[in-house]
Amino acid sequence: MIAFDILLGLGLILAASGVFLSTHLFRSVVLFVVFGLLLAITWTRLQAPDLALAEAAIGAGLTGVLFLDTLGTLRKAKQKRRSKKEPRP
Amino acid sequence: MNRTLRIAVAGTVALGTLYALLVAILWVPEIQVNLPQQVALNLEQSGIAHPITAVLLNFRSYDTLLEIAVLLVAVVTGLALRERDALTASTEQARDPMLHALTRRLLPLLLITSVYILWSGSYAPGGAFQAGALVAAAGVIARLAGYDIASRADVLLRLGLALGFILFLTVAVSAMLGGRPFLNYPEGWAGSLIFLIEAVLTFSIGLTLISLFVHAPGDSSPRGGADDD
Amino acid sequence: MTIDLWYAAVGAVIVALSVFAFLTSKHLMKKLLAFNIMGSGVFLIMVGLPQHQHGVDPVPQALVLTGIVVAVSATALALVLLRRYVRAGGNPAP
Amino acid sequence: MTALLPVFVLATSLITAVLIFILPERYYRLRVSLNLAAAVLKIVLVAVMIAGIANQVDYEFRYELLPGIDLVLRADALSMLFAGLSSVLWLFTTLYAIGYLEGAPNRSRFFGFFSLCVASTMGIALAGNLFTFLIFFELLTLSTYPLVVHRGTEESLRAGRTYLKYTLGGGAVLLVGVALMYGLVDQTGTMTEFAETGTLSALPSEQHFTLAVIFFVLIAGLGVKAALVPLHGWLPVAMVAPAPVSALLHAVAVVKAGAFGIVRVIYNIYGVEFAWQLGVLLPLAILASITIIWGSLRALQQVEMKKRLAYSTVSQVSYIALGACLFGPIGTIGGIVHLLHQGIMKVTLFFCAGNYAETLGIHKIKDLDGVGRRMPLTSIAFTLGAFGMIGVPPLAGFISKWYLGIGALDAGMGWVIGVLILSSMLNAGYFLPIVYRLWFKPKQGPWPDEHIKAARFETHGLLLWPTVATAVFSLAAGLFAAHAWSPLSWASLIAFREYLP
Amino acid sequence: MTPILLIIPLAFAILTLLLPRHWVRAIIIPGLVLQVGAAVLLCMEIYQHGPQDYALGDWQAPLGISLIADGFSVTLLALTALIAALCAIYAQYFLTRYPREQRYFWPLFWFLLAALNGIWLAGDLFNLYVGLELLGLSAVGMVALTAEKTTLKAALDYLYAALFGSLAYLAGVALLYGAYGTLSIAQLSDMAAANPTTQVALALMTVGLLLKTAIFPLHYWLPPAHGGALAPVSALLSALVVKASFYILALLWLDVGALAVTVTAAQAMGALGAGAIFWGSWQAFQTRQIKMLVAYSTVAQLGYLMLLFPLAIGVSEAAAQLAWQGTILHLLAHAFAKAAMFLAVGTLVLALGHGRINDFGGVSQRNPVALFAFGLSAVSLMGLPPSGGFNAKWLLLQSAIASGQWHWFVVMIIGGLLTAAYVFRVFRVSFLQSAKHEIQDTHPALQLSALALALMAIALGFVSELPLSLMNLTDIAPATMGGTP
Repeated sequence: MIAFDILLGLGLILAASGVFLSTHLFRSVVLFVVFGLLLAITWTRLQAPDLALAEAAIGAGLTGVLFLDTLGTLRKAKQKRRSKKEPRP
Repeated sequence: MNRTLRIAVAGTVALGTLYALLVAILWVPEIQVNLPQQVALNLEQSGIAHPITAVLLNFRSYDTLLEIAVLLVAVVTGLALRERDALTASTEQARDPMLHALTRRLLPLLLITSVYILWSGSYAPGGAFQAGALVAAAGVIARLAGYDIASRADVLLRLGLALGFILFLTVAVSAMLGGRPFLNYPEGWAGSLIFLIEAVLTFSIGLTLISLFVHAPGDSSPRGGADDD
Repeated sequence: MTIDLWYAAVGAVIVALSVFAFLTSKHLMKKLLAFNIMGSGVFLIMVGLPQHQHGVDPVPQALVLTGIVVAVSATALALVLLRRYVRAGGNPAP
Repeated sequence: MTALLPVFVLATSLITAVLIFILPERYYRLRVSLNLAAAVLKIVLVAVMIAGIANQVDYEFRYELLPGIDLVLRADALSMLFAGLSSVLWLFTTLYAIGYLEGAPNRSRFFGFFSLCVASTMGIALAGNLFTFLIFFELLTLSTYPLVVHRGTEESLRAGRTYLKYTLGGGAVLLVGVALMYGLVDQTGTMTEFAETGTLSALPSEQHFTLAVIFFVLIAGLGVKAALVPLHGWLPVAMVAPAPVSALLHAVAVVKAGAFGIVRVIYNIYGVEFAWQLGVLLPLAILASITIIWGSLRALQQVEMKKRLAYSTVSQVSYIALGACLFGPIGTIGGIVHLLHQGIMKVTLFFCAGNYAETLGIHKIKDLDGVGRRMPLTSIAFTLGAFGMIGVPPLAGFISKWYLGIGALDAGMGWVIGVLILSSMLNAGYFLPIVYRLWFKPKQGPWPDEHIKAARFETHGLLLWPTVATAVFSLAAGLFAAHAWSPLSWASLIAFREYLP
Repeated sequence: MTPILLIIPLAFAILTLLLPRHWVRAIIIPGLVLQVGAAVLLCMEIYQHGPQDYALGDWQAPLGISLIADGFSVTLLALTALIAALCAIYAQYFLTRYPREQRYFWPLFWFLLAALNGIWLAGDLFNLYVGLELLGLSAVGMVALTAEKTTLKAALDYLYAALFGSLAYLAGVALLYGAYGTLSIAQLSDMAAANPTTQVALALMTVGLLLKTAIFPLHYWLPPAHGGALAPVSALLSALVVKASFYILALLWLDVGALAVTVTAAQAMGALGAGAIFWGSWQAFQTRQIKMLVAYSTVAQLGYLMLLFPLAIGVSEAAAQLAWQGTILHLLAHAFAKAAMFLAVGTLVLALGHGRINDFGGVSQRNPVALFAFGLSAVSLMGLPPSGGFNAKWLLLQSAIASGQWHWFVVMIIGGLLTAAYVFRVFRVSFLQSAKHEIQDTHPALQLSALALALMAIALGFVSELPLSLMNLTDIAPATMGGTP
């Protein structure tokens, strides 16, 4: 199972780098959720099923949704700013 | 700051951190205190069979109390920053029949799972936080489907948010009234009290996380709640 | 090397990466992602390092559980601030 | 009770300050009565203490501020000399200020800080150790700044900035000196107490170099307020302040605080004998002499009345430092008595300058022609003060210079006589033309800006009478120098105690 | 007795969150009285019976968490209660103009107090982490209350710094737990040795805490946050919040990791402090906004706290003792003075309707009490006698002399002059006669609460013995709390 652990660890690192290197925020957030799911698996490898559950539900799930939702707001605000060139009063 | 300079500085700091952490991890001295053993020895006395729940809600319950306070602070700030004149909810989402149907099937499932996770927390992995997160997930999905939950910031919502904390604090303080230390559970009651606290916490945590999502400024808030008391 | 130590080392790498990302990225969302991932790295060290010496340890696991909840509260608060800031006309990537 | 008397003396002006700050601007009468009552009460208290000191009563108040460091208020002969001077001059200056500032804005603030300033001066007088002295020395800086900038014009704000640069810098240097004294020399906390003849001579000779360095650090800190050249730059600039403030700064509070501090350091910390052995007195004496000459030379060049008086102060205050450096009882007497004499004479001169400016709008010396007829009493007072400064017998200034000269011969520093003579000639050089203009030149055209018409008196009574009173004092101090309660006798008492062992 | 000080603020946080508005107004004062009373009682108890170790939930450390009430912590508890009380009285009147913010100010205020009290009493490293997060989030929440664009940005920067800082701290905690298997401060200070893991852990925690304490050059977030928040919030942040992370820093360097820190590292910390003093003062001298001036002054004054490390590490016992005492006094005096200054400045800005220093003319006539409060607190900040600030500076100077560290001596002397340079900018202008704008009257309670705090800063100069003698009570029992020097 050592090989699996090495792969998982590298996967975590890769996912994290992906989050940082990606130029698209949306892709970053998706990779962040992937990272969270990988981390959930990692916690089971560390015999911490509670953490696996929490990571899946909170870390990846809820945080991911919050990020995605915010992304929508940001995009709309950007569009709005572009459509109305003049500054808001 | 110049971009290359910035990267150089950040790279140096990051590499330094990496080196230091690896040194610290690989040359870690031999541990002297065996805390897991102590947990195991005192597990029976704690009234909870699952060691992590025992640590969270009995041995180190003070941490958890403050942690709930952190959640509350976050949501209070969230409520404070609500926009009064926020745009109404995007109604198309609510009319989406697919989402609506899916939500109707998914919601009960999530809620039942959360109850199960809460229940299992006393002897197996699970507990208030995970269950609360599931409740929140249910709430978020319902919200996305257009159900109007927790959008009003009246006193009931605030009570709901604070309920878990209130109960926790009350139990903790009542110990002092009985002459026992703060955060102590009465003999033999620990298990049931902890379960009760966890159940209420699940509700409050769920509501808190939903509120943080629902009341976040932006297009998703249907209308700003009034501040009337 | 036990798997616990391995994951602790992975945690160290993730922390270092996040530090780099936190310092270089301009977008406030990106910084927040870096914060979350850095938290995960710290949590890995927190659980992996003691477990490497004396097996499964419920104490750090409980601490990490607390840490995860604190992190999500902080993230949610940061996002609320960020949204409000952007809607007030602020630039999320200064 | 004897322990609390010094505290009461301090409290009279401190509490007055607080009450005046609280009192709204419009309560004119209450404020005036409060001021005067406090001033009179203070004189009474000081008189009681002076009588006590003469009978060897010990007044000491002690309060532990920090572990091993006490706030000490103690009355000894030297402190009563300064306290007596301040309390008497406070009364006259207050009276004068009431007249001077009639109808001006911000009087509540002015008199509040005025009282605070006197409280600090009293604290300096009564300080029983170096630490306490430092506290009140800094407090004096803080309480005089608002007085200097009181008018709120750009010019006064600029002057205030210069004033602060010098005094806060000096305060910092003094802090360094005092801190070094406590940290390096005085581990027991007893050597920094002001004691007659000082206590440092007991220290081993390895420490002598350190002691000499600390001496000059202390003098540098004190020298800013005492306006020793080259640290005198703030004084002429601070002339923009209202006349009572100038009188206070120059005659009583600030420059005297510096000079008094120098006397304290030499006599009560180092001990004049030990300081002489260390060889630190000669450089200081030379510096003081340079200041005396330099100040007089600069005064000669000034065309503005107050500026000329300011440079005269620079010169005259250094007589005190010079006297303190002359090893021997006569020189000591000369220095100490000048502390008092210069105060009375200089306050008179500033009052007169203020009267000319307030009554006739005269600021420049060239406009003074023929004023003697229009304002005879003021001009007589001015003449008395000027002659005193020059050192014409039997006025107060003559006594100081006489003792300084004899003291210098005693100490084997004959060159000081030369300095004194030169200085007196220069004094005459810049004062006599003014006196000549006052009395012997005819009036040329109308007065520049006549505020107060001649009525029953030549000017406002509250401006006139304090001036006359201080002039009379300066005359009396010289005439009755041999009397048992004269400043001279008191200074002799101090010197006697200093050289007793 | 000890946990009462946690229960009161937590309970009032909930009450102020739930109760209707007029009730909230009514219970603030009783809450403050309770809090101050409890703090004073605890002080007296510690003074009489010595330090206490309170095992929460009856679980002894390291399994459970204990609260440690020693001389240092009860002094800080009393300080917190006092300053919070006056800030709260001020806020009650100040916030009448901000009805919306008022609703959420009070819960955050009480949570902030709970976090502070929790940190002063903490006996457990991880508990400190949770306390720091609670403190950070409630502080950020208070900064963000007005929800303007600039304050939101300031709050965001503050939040990011706080989060990053506490994560760095947490990483250190993780390493220490991995190395020693315990989180109890008392146990760790007995066990921690000079090995790489401990040193890396300390370094990480130090960086995190320096960021949270806003020590130069990691201070970038402080001026906008402290300068942009509402006046009572700024006062609380500058007076108390930044001190919390400094407290932990001092605990780590002088107690937990006393064997692992080196003299070189301590000197480096001092260098940061010197940098803070010079840079902060210079910025304060440059800025045009009065609140920014006060905020930069905080940056500068925090530098003095950092001098504790070089002055107390690797020197004689006597010098270390002096440094320690001076630092405590400085912490107290700065807390009082800076709270007073922010409140006074808040009043002046309210009266003038703007914060431009150059247009402050005439303010001395309409708001003399506020200006006077500003002046008194400035006296303490400049380290001029008689004040707490002067006594603190004196002790620090004596400590530098005793250990022969002349460079720190010079830094402190110059620092005092620099402080005077920027503080007198305000006075200078306030003496100008002409008022360029209309100046409003302000509620006397606003001016008086500022004055009360300023008077405390001055009074501290006369009662310094009190905290110093309390401070000496550190050793709880043999083998628990390692002797703080």
